[in-house]
Formats: sequence, structure tokens, C-alpha cells
Amino acid sequence: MAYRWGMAVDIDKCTGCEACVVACHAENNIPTVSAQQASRGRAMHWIRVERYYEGNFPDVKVKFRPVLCQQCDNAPCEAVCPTYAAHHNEDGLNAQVYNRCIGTRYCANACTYNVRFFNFFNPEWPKPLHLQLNPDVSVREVGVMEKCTFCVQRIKAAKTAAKAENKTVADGTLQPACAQACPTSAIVFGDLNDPNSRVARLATSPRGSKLLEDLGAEPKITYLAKQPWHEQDSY
Amino acid sequence: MPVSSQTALRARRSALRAGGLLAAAVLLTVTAACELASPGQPKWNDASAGRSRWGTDPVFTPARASFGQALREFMSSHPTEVAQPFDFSHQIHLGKGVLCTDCHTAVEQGPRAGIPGVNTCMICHSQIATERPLIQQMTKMAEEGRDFSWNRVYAYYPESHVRFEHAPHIRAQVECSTCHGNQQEQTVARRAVNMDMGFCVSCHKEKQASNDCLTCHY
Amino acid sequence: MKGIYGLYADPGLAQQAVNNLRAAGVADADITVLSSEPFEHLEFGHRDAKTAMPWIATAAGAIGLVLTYYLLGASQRSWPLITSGMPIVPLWTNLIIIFEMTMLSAIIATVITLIVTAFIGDRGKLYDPEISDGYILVGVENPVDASKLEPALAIDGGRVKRA
Amino acid sequence: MIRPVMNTTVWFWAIMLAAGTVVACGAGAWAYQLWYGIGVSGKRWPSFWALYLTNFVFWIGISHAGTLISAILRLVNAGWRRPVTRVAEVITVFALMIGAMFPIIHLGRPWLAFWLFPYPSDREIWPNFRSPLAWDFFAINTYLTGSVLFLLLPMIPDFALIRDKATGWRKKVYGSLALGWRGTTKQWNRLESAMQIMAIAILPVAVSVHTIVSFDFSMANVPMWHSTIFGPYFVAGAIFSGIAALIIAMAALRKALHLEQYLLPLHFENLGKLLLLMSILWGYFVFNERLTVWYGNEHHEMAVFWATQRGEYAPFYWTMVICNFVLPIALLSNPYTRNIIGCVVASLGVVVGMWLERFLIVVPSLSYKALPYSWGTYTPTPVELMIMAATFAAMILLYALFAKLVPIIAIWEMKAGDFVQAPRSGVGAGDPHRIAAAAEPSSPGAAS
Repeated sequence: MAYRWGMAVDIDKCTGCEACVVACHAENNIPTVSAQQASRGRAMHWIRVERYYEGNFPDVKVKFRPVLCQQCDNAPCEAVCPTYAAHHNEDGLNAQVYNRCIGTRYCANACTYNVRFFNFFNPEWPKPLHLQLNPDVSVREVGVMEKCTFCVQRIKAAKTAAKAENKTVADGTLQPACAQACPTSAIVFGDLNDPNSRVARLATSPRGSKLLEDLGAEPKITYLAKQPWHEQDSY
Repeated sequence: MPVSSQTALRARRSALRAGGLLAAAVLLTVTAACELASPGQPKWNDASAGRSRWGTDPVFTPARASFGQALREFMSSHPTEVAQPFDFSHQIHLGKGVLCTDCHTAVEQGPRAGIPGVNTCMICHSQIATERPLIQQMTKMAEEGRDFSWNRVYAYYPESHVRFEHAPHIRAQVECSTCHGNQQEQTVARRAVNMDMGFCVSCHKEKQASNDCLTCHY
Repeated sequence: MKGIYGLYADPGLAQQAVNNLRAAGVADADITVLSSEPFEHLEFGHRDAKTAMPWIATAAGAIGLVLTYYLLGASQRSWPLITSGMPIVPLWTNLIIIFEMTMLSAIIATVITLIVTAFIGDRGKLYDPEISDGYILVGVENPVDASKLEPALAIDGGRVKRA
Repeated sequence: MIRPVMNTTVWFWAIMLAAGTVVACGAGAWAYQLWYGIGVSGKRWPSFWALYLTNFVFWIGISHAGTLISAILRLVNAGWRRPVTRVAEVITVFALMIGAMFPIIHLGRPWLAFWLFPYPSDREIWPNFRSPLAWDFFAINTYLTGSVLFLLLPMIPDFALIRDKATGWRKKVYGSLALGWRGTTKQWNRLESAMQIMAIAILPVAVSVHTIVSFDFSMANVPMWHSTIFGPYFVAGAIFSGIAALIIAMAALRKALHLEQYLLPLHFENLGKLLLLMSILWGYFVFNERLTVWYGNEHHEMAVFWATQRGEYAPFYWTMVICNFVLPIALLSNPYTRNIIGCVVASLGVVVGMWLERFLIVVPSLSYKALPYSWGTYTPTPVELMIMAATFAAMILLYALFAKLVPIIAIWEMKAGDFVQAPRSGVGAGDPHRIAAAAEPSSPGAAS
């Protein structure tokens, strides 16, 4: 049976440390931009920790929500691409094919979650920092869109290795960089088609909800709400 | 010449002169405006100096080295013959019954076939054909700890974002010659097959292998 | 090339000349009328008005429709890529392109028909630059006997010329 | 009327030089952008579309001046259309060419734009026909092809006329352009039937083009884009701005080429009424759009709504309302101000207002999408503004060049409409409707 990769993010466990963001940058060759460019909205973070504040100082509650590509089943970004650079692959991933992208940026507009990023300039790495680039991941050039791939290079390697032994990828053996780096294990990754996988069980949890669920994109990332005992706490 | 046409001529000349001045002024203003109003943008001299925005030197970027290089990539033109530093002959070795996998050892395990270094050669050539001048030259290299710097024959341009893995193809029993041509007829490797996307796709369709884009492009 | 023609400033006289030529036994197809503007309100302006052009345009539109229908379906099936949970051959979105290509086929067919019938098909040689001054030319190309036709064309207010 | 074709004035060269300079600067700015990447424009996360697409919609809208209006007038056989049609059709052709460039300028990798063209390639992959951009490609190409042919066909008899009048190189060039036109009754009849068929075919195409342009926005699930009203709203806005552009072009030509005896106050009066009607229609659509959003009170949409009503985009919004609604209605509903100057002032207002309308559709919605964390404000850069200025200059350049090379008023159509007395003596039995239209007394305001 085909895989259907999905993720669960436990908001209760997220401390907003942004280790996932750093890990993602390192794993996926995501360029950093200068402060000036960042202030002009050219920063790229395939995963970001959104901060929302409630209440007035000093009685403030901060809520964190890691947001990455939701790998929607009915992804709005896919149909609008005139060249099939964005499409759905057999594992249920939203594929982004860099070499097919002509840079209409339509997908980024259609994306409800704003998790698609555009290479406004050619990325730069001062030598010898380019030696830390991940050889298994493309270095994208100017004019193409990019976004979270669920670390497709790891998925690909795991699938190839499993296939060589005529097995399927076992639950827990495969993790994207963000899940691997999360110190509180707030991010769980796995195959939604395997009813016994951790992520499949969490996806049906009563605490679970989808981001902007009412818009009908059918995202594959389940957010697990804060536990009731935390809500009663006064910080 | 009648007076009226002289006036017209003069008027035309002055109009041309005024237009020229206007052109120069607009060009200057735009250049200045582009430079001043957008401080975050790369400057004209950035790329030529090869310096990064951190002031470090040099910088790595996926930008093409030259316009000609970009054009070659656009037309996906690859050279079929690539000059190599050493006159290795596939023909002789395969003729003597050596197998591809004897030297390209990694091909069954991983993504890369592996291009053998001088030490692999020396496994046999410490005993065999030691009297040949080329072999002696190589032996000297091995003793001095130097290695070959082979040039790539089969390569994709970075912009194609292709990731090819040898091992699954070997496991699926695809002959080496399907993509590399008959090496028994080649001395140093030539680009015998033009591996454009249609070449890969048609074979994948035929063998019912996955035609998902993410199989190769990521 | 031989020919005889009259030049008339007034469309009414031109009509009269056409009628005279007919009376003189010249077949309708042999009478050439050249003008710098269409004369829809006069009888001679309606010669050759019948044309199959609307039918050709409709047929071309239908051909364009069918061809585009198959091109879209075939190209979408040749490499079935799923986007946004839509079907591989989504008729709703294909209809838009089918419509445009239908119209484009009809337009291009109309122009080609026009060029073939009115320009390439125009083998006549009779011409006078005075037409551009507003004169209407009525004449016969390669007449059997030009002198017989001269009285038919010689009307007060018109000039008869031979080419 | 063929005088501009035969003689060249200093003014012509001055316009060519000034406009050409700006166009060259725009080309330079584009080259700069091609070299460094789209980052030299102000585009950003989350405003991935901005000024280029605003201009795209604007110019495609302007293109609805010509072919659409002239096809309608041709089909209903309105006599007063005759001096107007070519003036209008030229706007269509050039505005479409300019408008169609913007999606390419806007691309991250414009050198790959040909991938939108359906051709069999070695990659065995075709364009995605589900994408509104692919629809755009087909719709704009159909409309452009149709409009160019619609403009060119009636020019052939005029080329023949210049061929007969001109000498030297002009005789050769225009002679070959005339394709051997003689003016046989058969040629006239075929031409007229072809024009009728094309007029019928091009009307639905023109409507579809701007509907499809509106689909570029309404297909995306973005607040205040995802609206069913966008199709007719865009078409109405396009015709609105198209008429305004037509009035401006007519007034400019009238002054520059001294066409006072052909472009009468009557034409401005009639087009002014049409503009007034479209202004009211536009107001109706905007009211519909805003009222439903406000009443629905959906929180994603309200952010965009308030940003345009009283937030950072409010000055643009209220300028737009004044330019598109208050000004035209004030000037054009009053017969004393519905003269040439009044029409031109109202039209200038409408062109500005409609540009702002397109800007307000494209930009605020992207700045305020569903997740508040990703909100951001867009500001244009000089590169974008230069390219935009260049397209306006390009329009002037192309228009001046066209008016120079081709009679801007269809001479044979004017003759056929009995506006011009040919050397013949009797008027002949013309269509009474046309004569009535020509002889209709102009309004008191226009007479001044």
C-alpha cells in the first residue's frame, strides 16, 4: 500500500525554542538573507514558529504554533501552477519541482498558510560555509519557489533502503529534520495509511484540529491543543 | 534652399538635441533612484567583485559563471567528448574480462557508481603490465600520493535538480550500456547516450517504474 | 491584357452602365465593377454577395472544438498528475480553453477564406488609380469586340477608356 | 486624411524621441531585473503579486476599448461609429501587447515562459490546463490574434488608396500591404461578411478574456478575491476604462492631426453617455462587492475590508471612488459639461481610478491573508515604477507611430457612411439612419 505521510504537532509541548527552524535550515540548504532583505519580506523559513500574544503586559500569555507546509490533500497551490511544478505525488506529498518552476508565484498567493517562499535573488554562502550544504538537497536558484518537502530526501532514502530489503518503512525510523531536532518531541511524523503508527493515532485524537480547517484544503498536519490543566493554570 | 525648410531643419535639430538631453537626464535619474531608494538590493559592482554581502571573499552561489554558461544550460548542450588527464582505456580492460563492478564498486550499494582512484588501479597494476610507460607513470603517481583528477562525462546541470541513484537501477537489472553506451568500444568514456528527460521518462514508463516527479527531482 | 471600361463619379451612372452592358449581352460574371467604397444600397453592390463564409467559420469552429477536446484530454492522460484533488481530465476547466480555441479556429478560418477567395482568387487585371479619387470603374476584361461595348459604357458624365 | 502618412512633422520626432527614451529606460530597468532577479522589485512575502499584475489587469482592461466597442457598434450598424472604430481598435491591439508582456516581466524565470505553450517536448509533459494562467495564455492569444486581424482587414482598402496616391518607396510598401486590392464588388462583399463574422466571434472572446483575468484572482482562496462577482465586475471595469482611454485618444488625435471635421462633438457626447452608464454600473458592482463582505463579517475578509476603508489603503480607495464615480457622474450627467473637455477630464479621472481599482484588488488582499502572523505591506521600487512608466510611454510611442503610418480613420468607411463628399455630384440613397446620425444637432455644450 502507498504511503501517506503526515504529521502531528503538539502545541502543548512546543516551547517556541525554534530548534526545528534551525534544523530545517541546515538540512534543506535554506539560504539566510541580510537583515535589510529580511525586513523587506525576503526571509525564508520552511518552518516558522508563529507567536500570538493574549492579554496586556504584564499579564501576557504567549502561544506558539509551528507552521510549515500542511501538505494538503486538496492543496490550493497545486491546480493554479501552469507548469505542474506544484502537484500531488503518489505519497500524498505536495511536490515542488524546482526545475519546472517558472516563477509565476501563483502558488504562493493561493496558499492559505503562506508557507511558500520565493528566491528573489540567487542565494549566497560565504566560502567555506558552502561546504556544509546538504549534498542530498538541491541548491535552489533565483526565480523559483520552494517550500517544506517533509524532508523528501530522507523519505526517498528510507523508501529505497526499505525496498532493497523488500520491506516497508517502519514507523519511527524516519523523521524529518524538524521532528528530529525538537527537544520536547512535539513533532511526530509518520505514515497516515498505517493505522498503528503514532501519527495516525494522534490524527484522530480529540485534542486534534487542523489549521484553518474550514477553508477545506484538508491539511495533513494535526495540531494537538493545549491540555485542559494548562489552560486553568495562571502563569 | 527656401527659408521655411531651413527653419524646419533647425527646429528638427533642436528637437533632437533636446531629446538627447532628456534621454540622458532620465537615464541618470533612474539609475540614481534605483541605487538610492533600494538600499537592500545588490549593487552594480557586487557581482563583478565576487564579494558577498558579509564582505567575505569569495562567495558560493548557484548563479552561472557567465552568460555563455547560462545559455549552454538553457540549450542543455553537453560535450560528448571530454578530455581526461590520463589515457585510461575501457576497451582493453573489458576485453580482458574485467567487470564494470570490479572498479566502480559503489554502484550496487549507493547512489554513485564511484570513479576509482589510483589505489584501485594499483591493486592489479602493482603486478600486471608494469613494464608499460603509462603504468609506470601511474605507479609513480601512487608512490607520490597523487591521484587522478578525472573530468565528469555524464553530468546534469545544477538547474535540472536531478538526483540519480545507481543502485536501484542495478537492482532492477538495467544494463550499464543502456545509459553509458557500449564501453567495449570506448577508451576514455564518451557521452554516448544523450540523457535528456525524455530518455529517462520513456524507460520509466516502459518498465512501469514510478513517474512521480519527486522520484528524481528534489 | 485588353479591356474596356468607363469611369463614373456617380454610383447611379455606374448602375446604368452595368445595366447597359447586360443589355448588350455581356454575361454578369464578365462585368467588372471596381470602387473605393462598398455600395450596399445599389443593385451592382450585391453581385457576388452570396458566400459560404459563415458556414466555413462554423465548421472550422467545430473542428477546433473537437481537436482541442482531444488535445486536452490526451495530454492530461498521457502523464496523469493530480492537482488539488481534481480529476485528471476536468471538463469544467477544459471548457474554457476549448471555447477559446473554437473561436480562434473560426476567426482564422474566416480570414483564410477571405484571403483565398478575395485576394488569391482575384485573377482580374483591370485597374485605374482614379478609383482612389472616388470614381467607379465599370468594364469588361478581354472583350470579344471592344468597339461594340463602347456605346453601352458611353454615358453622359462618364469617360470610356481602353486598357 | 492621409496627410500624416505623407508628411512628417518635427512634433512627430519629438514625441518619438521622448517616448522612446522612457521606453528605453524601462527596457534597461527590465534588463536590470533579469540580471539580478525579481528581488529588485518590491515583491515580498506575502505580497508575491503587486505592481506588474496590477498593470497587467489594467492594460488588458484598457484593451476592451477597441475591438469590443467597435464590434458592438458594427453589429448594431451605428452610423456614428465610422470615424471611431479604428482609433479604438488600435488601442486594443497595443494595450493587449503591452498587457500581455506583464505576466512575462513578472515571472521569476521569464526565459521559460514558453512552457505555457502546448507543444510536444522531450520531457513528455504538457502545461497544466487547470491553471488560470494557462487559460489566460489561450484567451489573450485568441483575443490578440482576433483583434490584430480585425484591425488589419479593413485597413487593406486604405493601403490601396495610399498606394495610388503615393510615390517612391511608400508606393511600393503600401502596394505590397494592399495585397493587390482592386475594389471589386466581390472583394467588398467578402470583406464585409468577414468583418461581420469576426465581430460576432470576437464579442464573446472579449468578454471571456477579462472574465478569465478575473479568474486569476477569484480562483484563489484569498480574502476578497474568492468572489463570484469578479467576472462581470472585471468586464464592466474593463469596458469602463476602455471607453475612457478611447475618449482620451480621440481628443489627442483630434488636436494633433486636426481631425475636427471627422471626430465631432457628437462622438464625445455619445461616448460620454456610455461612460456615464459604465460609471453607474461600476458603482453598482463596487457596492455589491463591499456590502456582501461587510454584512458577511467573515474575519479573514474584514481585515482586508477595513484596510481599504480606513486603513493604510484608504486614501487610494477614496481617490478611486471620487475618480471613478463622483467625478464622471458630476461631469457627464450634466449636458453643459458633457462636452469634449468635460469628457476628457472625466476620462482621465477614470483611467487613474481604474488603475487604483486594480491595485486595490491585487495588493491589499495579499497583505492580509488568513494567518495574521504573515501580514505584510508592499511598497513599489523604482524599477517597477520605471517599467510601468515605460509601458505608458510605449503606448504613446506605438500609437503615434501607427497614426503616422496608417490613416487613423478608416477612409473607405467614412466614404461609405457619406460623411465625406467624394468628387461625385449626387449624394445617392444613403442609409437614412447614418445621415440622420451625421446631421443630428450636437448638444448645446458641445457647440461652444
